[in-house]
Amino acid sequence: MTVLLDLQVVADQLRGAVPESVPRVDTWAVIVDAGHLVEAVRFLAGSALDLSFLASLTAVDRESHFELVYHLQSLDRNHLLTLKTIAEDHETPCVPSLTGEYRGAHLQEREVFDLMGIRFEGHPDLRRMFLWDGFPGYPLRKDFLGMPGTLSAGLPGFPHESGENRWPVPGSTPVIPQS
Amino acid sequence: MDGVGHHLAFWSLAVITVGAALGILVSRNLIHAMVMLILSFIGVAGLYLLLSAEFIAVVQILVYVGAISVLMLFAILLTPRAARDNAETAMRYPGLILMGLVIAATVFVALETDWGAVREEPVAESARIIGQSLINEFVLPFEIAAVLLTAALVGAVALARRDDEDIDAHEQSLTLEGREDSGGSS
Amino acid sequence: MTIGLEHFLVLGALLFGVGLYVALAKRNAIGVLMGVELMLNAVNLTLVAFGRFVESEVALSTSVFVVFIIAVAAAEIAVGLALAMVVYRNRDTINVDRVNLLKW
Amino acid sequence: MAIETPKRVHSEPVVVNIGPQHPSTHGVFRLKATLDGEIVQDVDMLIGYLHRSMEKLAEERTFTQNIPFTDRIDYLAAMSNNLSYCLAVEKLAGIEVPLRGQWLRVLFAELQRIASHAMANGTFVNDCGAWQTPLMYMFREREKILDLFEMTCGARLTTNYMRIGGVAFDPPLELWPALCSLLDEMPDRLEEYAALTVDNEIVLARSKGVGVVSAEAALNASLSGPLLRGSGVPWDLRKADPYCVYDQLDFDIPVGRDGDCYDRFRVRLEEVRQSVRILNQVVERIPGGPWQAEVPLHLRPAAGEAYARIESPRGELGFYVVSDGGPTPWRFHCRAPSLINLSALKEMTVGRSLADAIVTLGSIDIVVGEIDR
Amino acid sequence: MSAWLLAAWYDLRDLSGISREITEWVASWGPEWLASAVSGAIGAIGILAVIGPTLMILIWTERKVIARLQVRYGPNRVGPRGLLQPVADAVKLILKEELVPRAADKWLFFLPPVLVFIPALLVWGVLPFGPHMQVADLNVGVLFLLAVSGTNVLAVFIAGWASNNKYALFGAMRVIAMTISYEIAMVLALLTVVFLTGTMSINGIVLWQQQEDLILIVLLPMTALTFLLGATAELNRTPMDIAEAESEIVAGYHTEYSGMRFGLFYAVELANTLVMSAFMATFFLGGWWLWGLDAWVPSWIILLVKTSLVYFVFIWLRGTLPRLRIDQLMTFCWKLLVPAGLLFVAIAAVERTLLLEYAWDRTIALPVMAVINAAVTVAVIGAYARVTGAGAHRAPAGPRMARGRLGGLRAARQLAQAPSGSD
Repeated sequence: MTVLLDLQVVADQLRGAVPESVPRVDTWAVIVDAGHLVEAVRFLAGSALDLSFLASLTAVDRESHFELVYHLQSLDRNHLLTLKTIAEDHETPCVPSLTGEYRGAHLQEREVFDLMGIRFEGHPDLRRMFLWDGFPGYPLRKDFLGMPGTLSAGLPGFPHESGENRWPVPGSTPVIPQS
Repeated sequence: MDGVGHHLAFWSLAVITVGAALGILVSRNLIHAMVMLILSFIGVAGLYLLLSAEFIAVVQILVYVGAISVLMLFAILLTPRAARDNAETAMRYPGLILMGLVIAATVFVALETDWGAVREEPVAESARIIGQSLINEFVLPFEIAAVLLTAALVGAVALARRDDEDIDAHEQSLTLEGREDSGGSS
Repeated sequence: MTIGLEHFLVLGALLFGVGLYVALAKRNAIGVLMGVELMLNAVNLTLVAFGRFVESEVALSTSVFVVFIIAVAAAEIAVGLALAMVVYRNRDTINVDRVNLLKW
Repeated sequence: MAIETPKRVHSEPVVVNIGPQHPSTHGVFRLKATLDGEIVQDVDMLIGYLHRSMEKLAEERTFTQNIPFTDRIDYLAAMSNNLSYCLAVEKLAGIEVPLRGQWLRVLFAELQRIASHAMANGTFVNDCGAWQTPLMYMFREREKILDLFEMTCGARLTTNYMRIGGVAFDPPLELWPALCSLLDEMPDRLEEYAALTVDNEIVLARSKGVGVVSAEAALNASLSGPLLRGSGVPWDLRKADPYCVYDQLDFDIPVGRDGDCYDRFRVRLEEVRQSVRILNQVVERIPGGPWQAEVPLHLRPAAGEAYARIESPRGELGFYVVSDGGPTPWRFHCRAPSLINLSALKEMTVGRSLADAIVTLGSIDIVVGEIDR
Repeated sequence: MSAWLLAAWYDLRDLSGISREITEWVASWGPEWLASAVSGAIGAIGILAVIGPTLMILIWTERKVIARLQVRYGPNRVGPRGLLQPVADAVKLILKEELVPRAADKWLFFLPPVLVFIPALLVWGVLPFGPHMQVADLNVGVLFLLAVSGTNVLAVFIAGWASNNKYALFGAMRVIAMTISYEIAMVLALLTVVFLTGTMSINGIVLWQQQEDLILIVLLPMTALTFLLGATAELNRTPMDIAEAESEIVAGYHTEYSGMRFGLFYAVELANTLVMSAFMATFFLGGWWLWGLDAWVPSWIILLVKTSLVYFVFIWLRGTLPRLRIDQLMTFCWKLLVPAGLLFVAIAAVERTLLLEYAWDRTIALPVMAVINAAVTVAVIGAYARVTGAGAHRAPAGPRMARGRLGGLRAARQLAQAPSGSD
């Protein structure tokens, strides 16, 4: 059975190895400062914790900032750690890339870049992956587009579009973004 | 050889052969020229059949159409696209004059010479006779041809083999000097 | 009119002439080889025609010559194409008028 | 000719697009291969032809409404996707699944694994150049499994069977005899496949030593599933992080030796055998009782997040679901094994021939629906 | 057999009677050239009449047999038992638009479907359907077969080049490399046969088998195998269909061909397969001859049955085996088939000399030779298998079982060091 690492213990170890790398710990994850992310991950992947398997990498749009969520797994010791990094700038978020540490981050970071618009510093090949080059905006952001008549918020049209050549939406008013 | 069939065969094959040869001459595309050459080879094979030289005809198809032209097509593919045109050099007009002279002289000789006794019936069973004369009267040339073929094979392999040092040196020189204009494009 | 030796000889002369022109005037090394092949074919045709129409001591000795010529032509074409490849590799062209160095 | 002559390059590399319409990309997957003769110098994958923006759409639907989306992520293993998503939401909302529901989930997930591996192995041998025959043989069992699915939930591919808190229906009574007869004949069938393929000289020549990825590289590239196990890493979430009732079941994890295409093929073949073992135990031991917990239709889990993963046929299939306390997920992310398994594609194919690249791609067993989502 | 029955034109056992009757009748009133033209026309029409319907049946047979091999039904909707499926296919192909890629070499693009058809028809001319049923009994028949079937490669090459498609070009390159190599193996195989029988006439080879009262596959198993494999390569059929490898280069040289042009390629592929089966049957299975049965049963039916047998082998191979890679095919050809071919040429020369010069008792000599040749064949193949490390007994071990050793690299290393018989 995979053990979820005690976040506080990991945070203390991280603070010992990489000073000022962990500003806080929330209920689910250790939150690492973006500036110290690579060092912190290098420490975590090392022999002390053996979190050498990047199980999943994704990002969450928290409207004011982005959260990058890393699930790190140790196969030999069978424990799992959720790591988070905050990208403060909501317009042009940028975090260091983990491709140097994990080859597996390559495609996942491209995916996050493509859909969330988060730049990864040091990624060797940061291109759009699913969407075509020149696609306007980043669709997984909360402020991208709202589908009319549905439950969640969003922009009524593509950000660059002027009012008249929007997608025609019969008989419905665009949902105003709430914040 | 005075039957209708013979006339028909000879004239159509002659037109195919010479026409295809002229096609090589005028064609600007090397691959088209190659196809014309193959057609010409096939025409010549037909003429051999007309001359009752079945064995030679089949060998013509086997060697020229089956092997040599394929080899040439392969060589064309191995060269770059830019080198696949079939343009002429400055030798065009001297070549034309020389061609006219040679044809005229040969035709004159061919028509004016008395070729002696003319055989009406062809020699039958050409393959067997050729085989026998190859290993009886012509056994020395036969062996020499074998040696020549082997030497050619080895030579071709040795020439076309590509040493790794060669590539490196060559690519270095390319990057230093830049690539020469290979002339012509398609 | 019967189709006789002369017909084939004239045909061979025409073929030889065209081949000569192609071999002389074409710029591409492979084109030149095509011309050479045409000339060889013309000669072969003439030889076979002689063998068909003219009595000889050894039956079909001309055909034996033709077989030799075809064999040598095959060898020649292999070496010729290999040469063309080498020239291309070293000079980056197979234009015969650009291969004007006797040494490299 | 479409081949461009680059200025200073002496030998001309040829760029060949394998896909998006190509017999062996199993979908609209485009592999841009730069070839020197037949040797692959570089590969670049251009994907997204099947991108349906599932993750965005899911943010607009309630938690329950999202289950059909998961069917369409990996349309060859819909049950696994259902299961993984439901596990994530249950983790998020703290829902306990009744015992029979858990056993039924294992039953259908394992059936799905057999069906998916049959497809994977069939198309793999197809990519080696066989003329459809292995595929047709393996489709035979897949058909029967799909019939079982149809019996249970009315659909064959997009099953939409798992529910948050259990499964949608108790299977009909006629499922059990059909399942038992399938399980009875499976060992024979597997022997037949093995006899036809595993020591076939041509299959060996084509796949042994091709597309090798070492254990270190596989771990570093986050590979999972048969790829990781084919490289010799004994890692299976059913054992390592058991969900449902896998900890009560007796089965083995096959592990490859060299990490080549052949090993992946053999690992999949062996996993089918292990799945049959599991299914036999399920048929014997499945308890009665309810199969679904009482879950409100408009589920509103408290704000929070959950990451649940299962061992899908293709590897670690995880769903990361974030709730803000509303009726819809705030974030819905699928950790797609097909996509991440492609991380090592370049290392596996460069320097070998085009034919090997095709075989390697076949052995990765991609599903484009899952890559693109 | 009464002589009058054999000579009569309605004797089904020897359909050449019809041709002879008609030709003689034409010669009785018309000029000589007309008679020979009519005789040629009869042969051509006869061959076309054989090929046309046979192709239709073949398409159906191939699909049906492959379907059976693949546990499915195959065509069963159009006509009784799907027999009209080929007709429906043909109608579909004819009605389909024939696309020409814009960048294709227009002139050359038209050529290959025609070019590929001519040799496919020509080779039928030297196939003996019976003792007299042969359009042209060339005394260089074997060479003719090789020469004409070898020209296929040109058509295929031009098709690949003219389509201006990279897949097609790859197919063309592959087909040239492979066909030239395998043609050498095939030439050596036929050379062995010619050495042993002492004739290049194809009918002569059948007559030799009749005279010696044995079929050549018994005497020359390796040669027969080489011929079969060479034919497979020449026909681009699995396991050597790298020229149109579906999973790699889509359809190879005929990727860009659609409509009836593709139909021609497809028909020629089948016709060539059929004719190669027929030649395989003629060279190695005795052709129209079958230990005296040919006096009772029409000889062409005997040939047809033997051809169907060989054809079934081709279908069987296609339905069973995956494809080899081009380097493996080349290795196989140049390291096994060609050296073995040379060896058997020498063996055949020695055996022929022994038979002729020393006039050994054939009832003893031929079985002894068959045994020796079979032994050499087994030895050669065994040696090749040993060198390349092939062999069913050397199938690699299956996967290991983790058995509780779950984990990452450390566990992987432990598992790798564990005794291999752990499962």
